[in-house]
Amino acid sequence: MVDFLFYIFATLTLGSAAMVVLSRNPVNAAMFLIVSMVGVASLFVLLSAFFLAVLQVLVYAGAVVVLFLFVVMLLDEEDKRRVSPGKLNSVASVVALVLLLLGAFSIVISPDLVVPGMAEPRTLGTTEAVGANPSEYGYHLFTTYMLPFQVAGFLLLVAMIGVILVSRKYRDDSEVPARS
Amino acid sequence: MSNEQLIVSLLVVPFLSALVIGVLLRRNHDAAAAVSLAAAGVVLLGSLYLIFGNIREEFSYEWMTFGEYTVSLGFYFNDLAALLLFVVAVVGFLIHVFSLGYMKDDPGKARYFAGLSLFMFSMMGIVFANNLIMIFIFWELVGLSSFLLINHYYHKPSAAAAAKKAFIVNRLGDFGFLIGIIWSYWHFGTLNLFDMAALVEADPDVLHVGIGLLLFCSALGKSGQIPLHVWLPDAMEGPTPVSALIHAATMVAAGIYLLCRIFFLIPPDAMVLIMWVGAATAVFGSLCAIVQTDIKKILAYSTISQLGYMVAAFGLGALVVDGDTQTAIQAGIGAAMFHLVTHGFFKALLFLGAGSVIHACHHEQNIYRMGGLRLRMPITFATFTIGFLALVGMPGLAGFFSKDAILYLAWENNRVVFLILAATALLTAFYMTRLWLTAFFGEAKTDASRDASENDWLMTGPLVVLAIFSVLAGYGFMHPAIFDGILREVPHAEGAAFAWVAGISVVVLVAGFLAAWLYYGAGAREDRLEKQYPGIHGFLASKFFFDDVYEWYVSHVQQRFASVLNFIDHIVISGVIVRGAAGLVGLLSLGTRAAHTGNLHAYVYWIFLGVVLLWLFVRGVL
Amino acid sequence: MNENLSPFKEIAASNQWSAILPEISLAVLALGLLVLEVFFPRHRRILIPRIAIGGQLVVLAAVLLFYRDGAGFLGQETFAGMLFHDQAGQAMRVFFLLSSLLVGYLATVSLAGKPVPKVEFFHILLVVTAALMLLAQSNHFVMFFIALETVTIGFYVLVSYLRYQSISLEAGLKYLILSGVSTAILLFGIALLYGIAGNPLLAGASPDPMNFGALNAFLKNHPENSLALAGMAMVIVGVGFKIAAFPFQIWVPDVYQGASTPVTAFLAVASKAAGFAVLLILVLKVFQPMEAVLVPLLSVLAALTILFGNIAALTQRNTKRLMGLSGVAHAGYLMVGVIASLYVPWAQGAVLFYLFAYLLASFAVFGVMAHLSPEDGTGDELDDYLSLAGDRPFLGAVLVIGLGSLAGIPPLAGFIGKLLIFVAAFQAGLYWLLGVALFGVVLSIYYYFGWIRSAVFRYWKTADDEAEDKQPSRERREVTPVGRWILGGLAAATVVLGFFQGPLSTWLERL
Amino acid sequence: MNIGIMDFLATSALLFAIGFFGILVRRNTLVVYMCLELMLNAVTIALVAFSRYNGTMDGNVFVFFIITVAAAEVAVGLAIIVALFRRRHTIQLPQLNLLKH
Amino acid sequence: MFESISFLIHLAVFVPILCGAVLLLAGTRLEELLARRVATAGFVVPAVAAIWLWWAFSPDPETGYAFMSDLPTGLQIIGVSLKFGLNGISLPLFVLAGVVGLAAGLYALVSGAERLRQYLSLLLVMQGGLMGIFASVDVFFFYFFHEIALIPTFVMIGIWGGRERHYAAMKMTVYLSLGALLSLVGLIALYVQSGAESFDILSMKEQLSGQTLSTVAQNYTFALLLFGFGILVSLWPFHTWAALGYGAAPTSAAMLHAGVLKKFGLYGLIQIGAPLLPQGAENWMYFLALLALGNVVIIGFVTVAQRDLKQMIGFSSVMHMGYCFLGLACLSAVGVGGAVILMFAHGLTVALLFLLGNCIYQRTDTFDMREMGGLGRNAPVLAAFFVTAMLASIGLPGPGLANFWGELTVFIGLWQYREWMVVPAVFGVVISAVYGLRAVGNIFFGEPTESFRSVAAERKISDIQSHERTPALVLLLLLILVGLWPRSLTDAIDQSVSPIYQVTVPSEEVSAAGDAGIRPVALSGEEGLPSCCAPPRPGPENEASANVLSP
Repeated sequence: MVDFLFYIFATLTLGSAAMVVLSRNPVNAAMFLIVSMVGVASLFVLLSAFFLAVLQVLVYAGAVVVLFLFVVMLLDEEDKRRVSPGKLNSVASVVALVLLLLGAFSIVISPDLVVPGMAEPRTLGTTEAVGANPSEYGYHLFTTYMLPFQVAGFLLLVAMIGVILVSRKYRDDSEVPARS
Repeated sequence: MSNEQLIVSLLVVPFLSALVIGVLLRRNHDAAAAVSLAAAGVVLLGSLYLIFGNIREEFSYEWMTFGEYTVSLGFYFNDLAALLLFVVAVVGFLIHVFSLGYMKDDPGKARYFAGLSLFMFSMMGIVFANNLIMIFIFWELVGLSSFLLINHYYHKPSAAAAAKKAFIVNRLGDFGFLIGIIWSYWHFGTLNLFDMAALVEADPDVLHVGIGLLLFCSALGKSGQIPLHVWLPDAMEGPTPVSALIHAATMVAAGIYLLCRIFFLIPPDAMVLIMWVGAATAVFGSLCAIVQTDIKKILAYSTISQLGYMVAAFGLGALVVDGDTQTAIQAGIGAAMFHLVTHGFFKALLFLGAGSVIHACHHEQNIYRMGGLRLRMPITFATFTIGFLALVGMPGLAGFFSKDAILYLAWENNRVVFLILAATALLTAFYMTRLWLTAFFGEAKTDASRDASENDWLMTGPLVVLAIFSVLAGYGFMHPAIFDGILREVPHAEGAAFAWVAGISVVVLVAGFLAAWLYYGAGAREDRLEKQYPGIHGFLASKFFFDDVYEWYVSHVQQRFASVLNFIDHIVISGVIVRGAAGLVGLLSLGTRAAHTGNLHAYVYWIFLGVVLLWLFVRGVL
Repeated sequence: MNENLSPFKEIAASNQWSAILPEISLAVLALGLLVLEVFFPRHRRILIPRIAIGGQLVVLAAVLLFYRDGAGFLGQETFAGMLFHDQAGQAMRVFFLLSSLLVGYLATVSLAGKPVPKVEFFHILLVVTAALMLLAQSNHFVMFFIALETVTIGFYVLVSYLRYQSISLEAGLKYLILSGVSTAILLFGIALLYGIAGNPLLAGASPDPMNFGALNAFLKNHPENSLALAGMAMVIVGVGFKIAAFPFQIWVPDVYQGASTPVTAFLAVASKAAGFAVLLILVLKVFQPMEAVLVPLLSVLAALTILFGNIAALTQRNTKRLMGLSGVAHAGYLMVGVIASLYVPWAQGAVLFYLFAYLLASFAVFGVMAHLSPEDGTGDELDDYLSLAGDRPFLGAVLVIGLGSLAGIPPLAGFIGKLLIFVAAFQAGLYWLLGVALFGVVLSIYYYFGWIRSAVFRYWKTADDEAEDKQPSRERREVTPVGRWILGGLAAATVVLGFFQGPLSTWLERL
Repeated sequence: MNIGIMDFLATSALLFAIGFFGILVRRNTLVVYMCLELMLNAVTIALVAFSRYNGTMDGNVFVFFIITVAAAEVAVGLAIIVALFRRRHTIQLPQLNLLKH
Repeated sequence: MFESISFLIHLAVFVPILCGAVLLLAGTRLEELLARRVATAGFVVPAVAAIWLWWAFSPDPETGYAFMSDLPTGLQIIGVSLKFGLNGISLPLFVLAGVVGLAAGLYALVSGAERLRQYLSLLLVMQGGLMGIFASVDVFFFYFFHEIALIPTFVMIGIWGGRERHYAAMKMTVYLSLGALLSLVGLIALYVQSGAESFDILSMKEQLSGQTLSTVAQNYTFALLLFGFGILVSLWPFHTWAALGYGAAPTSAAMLHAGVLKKFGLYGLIQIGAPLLPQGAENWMYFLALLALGNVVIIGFVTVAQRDLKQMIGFSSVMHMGYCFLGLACLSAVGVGGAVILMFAHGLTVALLFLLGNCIYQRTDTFDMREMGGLGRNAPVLAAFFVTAMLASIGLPGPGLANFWGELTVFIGLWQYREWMVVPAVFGVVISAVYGLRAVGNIFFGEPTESFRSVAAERKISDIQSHERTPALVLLLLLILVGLWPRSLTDAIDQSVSPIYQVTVPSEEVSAAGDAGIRPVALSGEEGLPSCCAPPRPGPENEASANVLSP
């Protein structure tokens, strides 16, 4: 059952991710992104990282992608000036795709992952759940990861200030120098 | 004052004179002349003391050292040196005196006298030197002073060109000389004449033909032997006293002196070549002299011819079939040096006479524009005649004895050379008679010669003194025992040989004289040969095309070669290689600049490419 | 009660806050600035940048006085292994403080009169500086990542700070996306390393595999593990992006050109130095067992970096782009030093010395640029420098010294840096790399001196020069007395360090 | 329950590849940005899976930080995109090339 | 810290640099006269110090160095500290730098260059660097001072230069930097491989005398030094910067660069390269000698083809460097000693030529020799100076006795190395006579050309002025002094060269040479030298042999 679920979620995640890349309309892309995020969250669930799954849905699907959607709507860009992809670009992207897939494949078939000397393959069934309980996160964040946690706070502060700085509208456009 | 100090100070006095004039007296012409004359006087007195005081010295100073290599500068005063010193000091002093008159109004008088002093210094350096390096140094200095003096009228392009030519041709000779010196050093381990002589004596097989010939190159240039004679006629652009001193009496003779000084380094095989060069030069010079119209050029070719005599005499020394080679060589040296001395006096006399004429004729040098001077300039005429007769070998005058010594040597050793030299004697008589008759007899052809009058005693005095020497220098009492070391080597013909040689020499003299008289007549207005046989005249006037060959070489070979190399340097090395490499990098740079397209996708591709490369790298693919 | 408090005891046990007092003070100062902005009346706000700079000076003095030798934490791990304090870390602290101070000064010059908020700039500057200082001392991938991202996000904002300019925003966007890609790759690499090193079934596996020491211990056992190698490569990609190593240097000229001068300087100096501090840590302390792959890899990258940077800079006419591309070349030389430090113990000091020399020279040049470029972002072309030395000899002299030092000309500090690195490289046997570096230096002389030529040679104009000249007709910022002291000080320090390396080198020698 | 680490890693790698590919081919800045998020998500999958299979918490905690950072990054990025759109009226990457050469 | 008067070296190096810095920093705040005084002091101090040190020179027999001093500067980590000292090889060049610097400085002071203070300050910095190069015992500082001296030339050419100055400055700087960097790597290689942990040449020497490097290492290291230094000395075919650069350089800079700075590379090879890497040097020498012959012959002909006076002087200096290289190629005490002497003499000569060349330019408004002519009439003393300088340059014994000693000694050494090489080398002397005299003739002799006549018509053409004469005399006097009394330098050179380079006894062919008794003691006059030109031989058999001579 779990195996089956994994394949469903993995397919969902990868498929909608592919649709993000492929869909012409950015709104659709954002929608597929939500689906993909949820898929990732479901994979977290399979791995028993429930807290992270929740976080994923809340932060990504709930906040980030919505932000994306807002911006897409806000900009409302009509892709009138869409340029058809040049020949070189298409060739390059095909090559890139092949290379990327090969790379991914090479990780998967990596002999060192199926660890030599490993008695039994580690599967979901044979391993313990880690981090199922949110308190574990709390414990780690306030002991081992205290400093990064604090720094992350400043990171968010900087990001916040930055967002305000950059996106604030000019009250008076005349103060902007003429040259763009 | 010890003898050592005396010799050194004799060398230094003219140098100081040149220095003082050059630094302090540039504009004070009379004082400069006085200083220079005083220096020449001191040199004369000191030299006479050295020579007749029978003082002979050898000493040297270590000048610099690298490892085992030491350069010593030193002095070696022996009879040979004394003989040349005598000529240099006497002629030098007389020419100083003569110059006082000749250069009286010259704007470059101070410079001129500085040059004379410098020349005296350099010449005495050659005379005294006891090793090849010092000889070479003064050799070049002599060349330098010659350059400066030829260039006295530097604003005349011809004078400037002549000076340059003299210097470069001499350098060509010194090219061989220097190589010879270097070779000698490694061959003998020393450059001291003493030491080398000792080595040669210990083992005569140590000699090397190559060294001998290379050292001969020096004389080739300095003494105007074929094919490096081309500078000497041109050098007549200098003031006439300079021609007399440097280009007739002393400097050009230094080549002969050098050969005699280092004779032991020259193996017999090399001597043969030297002899032929000398003989060829002798006849060549006299042939060229026939068609010259410039009084000084005639004398210059005559000098070349006489120098050829001396060189031939030196070379003849080797051609002894039986007997002691060294003895024969010494005989060659004796003959050559003897002729050098007598020639020094009478050729100086001739040049000074010519100078006197030129000065009187307001610098007219063409003999066909003179004429009738014998009456207007009696002293000059008389002394010039003595010089002329001495040169052609009138019995009883100095030239007769010295020329006979050489002819005798040739008669004994090589009849072909004898014939050549005899022919030269004939030609000498011929062209000198032509000069003498044309310039001094007949009518005055130009206003300049018509106005000519005898010069004052400053100029005639030296003429008279030199005339006396020209008469007497051939007699034994002129050369007391002090010159024995060299003059007893002079070969004297006796008996049948004497009859033959003297007879032939008188016959050719008379023949030449009569031929010229009959052909040209006295006081000719134009060159008859040119009219009658323009072909022969043209050929002789071309001086056997030596100058043309050199000119062709300079303009067509050397200059073009230089231009080609310059082109290669500029275009290939500096252009194609250096600028090309820079351009290539510049192109690459433009390429990389173009890679910054500004398009983000391209940039992501770069990163993608990097990831792929790194990936392949760690996978061991790359 | 005790039971509940035990976590806090653990916190107290491993979190030695006093070890990072300088960073904390900077952060507090940054927060204080925001507070002051709120409370200060409008006319007093002009003081805030001065307070920021003054505060930094105090911190710098304190670091020099008390933290020069780590304040007792030298050689220790703190914060449960998040940080490790070594001499290099102390040096980098000073380095980042210095550069942020100078950036602060440049900002007062360059931002003056521009329609952008000033206080926030300093706030971000201070936070980024603190993060940089932590980054240089991090000993754990999480700490490393967070510090790095704080820096990066700060830079996103700083680069696009002149938001009224398209180019500034465009530069911000380019930096953002490319940096994002590289971050993702870096993270994937970390994940791989974490996965493989934490695998309990492998020998030497560690329960805390993201700790540098533990990872190093694991790698010693498995130097040829292909996944670990892949992870290493991806981490190198991330760091390579920061230091602008080939082929991750491509963003540099665009972003440098778009950003305002102080930010460009900050990017060029501090961000790059941080990358090298991290690279040194990673290469020496973490990936050292993978030497067999790492050294050729880095060597190839270093060589290509040197060549690309120098060649691309040759024909560049925009000074900011030129600084960027030449900075790429400098990264190449520094990488040579990093590689050498695997074999030569003192080479790490050489790299740091080079960084300090680079800091002095770069800020001298950027300082001049800040005084020259007018408000609209133009004036960065080489042609704009044509009459500099004649019109403003002081700036001309500073520029010449700065460029000379960057080119590595004695008697300037840059030369000593290059020399040390070259000696180290030779001792390490990196002969062909040295050859490439040499070639690069020769090329660099061409463009640096080309710049000097532009600035100086029209000093004395001939008639045809006069005809060619199009006089740049624009207002130029006056150099304040403080500016004179700072720029003059930079130039003087560059010269003095060239002659007399004294204290700096003895300090770095202890590494 | 036989899903091994391999399967998760494969998913992660593929997702990473898709994201990367998207960045390479898409011209709309926003979509490119979304693809970036996909790549980050790929990393989180790998980390969580490794955390589970290694039996340590660090991976999970790291994911926590990554999510935080990603959110901040998105915020800043979108702000920049918006500002840029205001000035240039386009968010198509090929047209954002004022800075070049 | 200071041994006897070794502080003079520090004065010689740092006083000019300080004076330069003062001039640069003070700018116009320093009043004109004071600025001139400061500059004069900066030029006089090194010259006086150098002469004084020359006078007091007596090296430590152990190391061959005198006036050693040592100041740490903070690079002890790689064994660098500021070590000064002079040995027999560096002393001549140190003196050369001092004197040429003085002459160049004196000339610059009155050159009337615009922005004179800056010009002087750059020149002073260069001067300090030059003094430092030859005083450094530490190889690092040897290089360091070279660059200090080199960079000002870039600026000076660029600002105060003549035709094509921008291109010339760039090309020269890039080219020379390439050479300098190659040699730097060579020096680093030397440092690392010697294992001395020090850049001090003495400790390197000591270390290397214990265990020699492998031949391969020596070959590579020496190649780096050779080509690096070779570029700096304009070894053919890496010479193209030279004539171009000198053609464009302002006079004083050209004097200092061609006269002194260019000797840096040769000095490096002689003092450092060849002694420390004997095997490598030997293996490369043949190749070097061939290239050097390229300098002599090919560049000789190229010089003949020049029409621009300054270019010609530049090319001729390239050509003469060939002789110095040939001397080095011998790797013998003779050859190297000759090279050092020649470097010294050539430095003075070429500086003199550049100075006088500029004097000529100021009178004719052109460097094109075809457009001059007859200048000797207007400026006879200048002509005398120039002729003297040119003849010295072509190695004529006389004014150029010092040059001649150098060339002769080089030739002597070269013969031992490869006999055939002497021929093209000596032929170069003829070539140099050709271009030298042609230049002299074109400029001073003959009739003035049309264009020169028009220049002369516009203004009065003066003879050499005292401000031009003073520096020229400074150079000329030293040249003549050393020419007349070469032991003043050669003794010192020999002391340093002989222990390093092979000393071969000449005359392997004539084994008898050198034996005692061959060289006769001075013969007294009254005994009478055996009369003839044949040298006397002591003893009774002497008399006998004299008798044989009679015919």
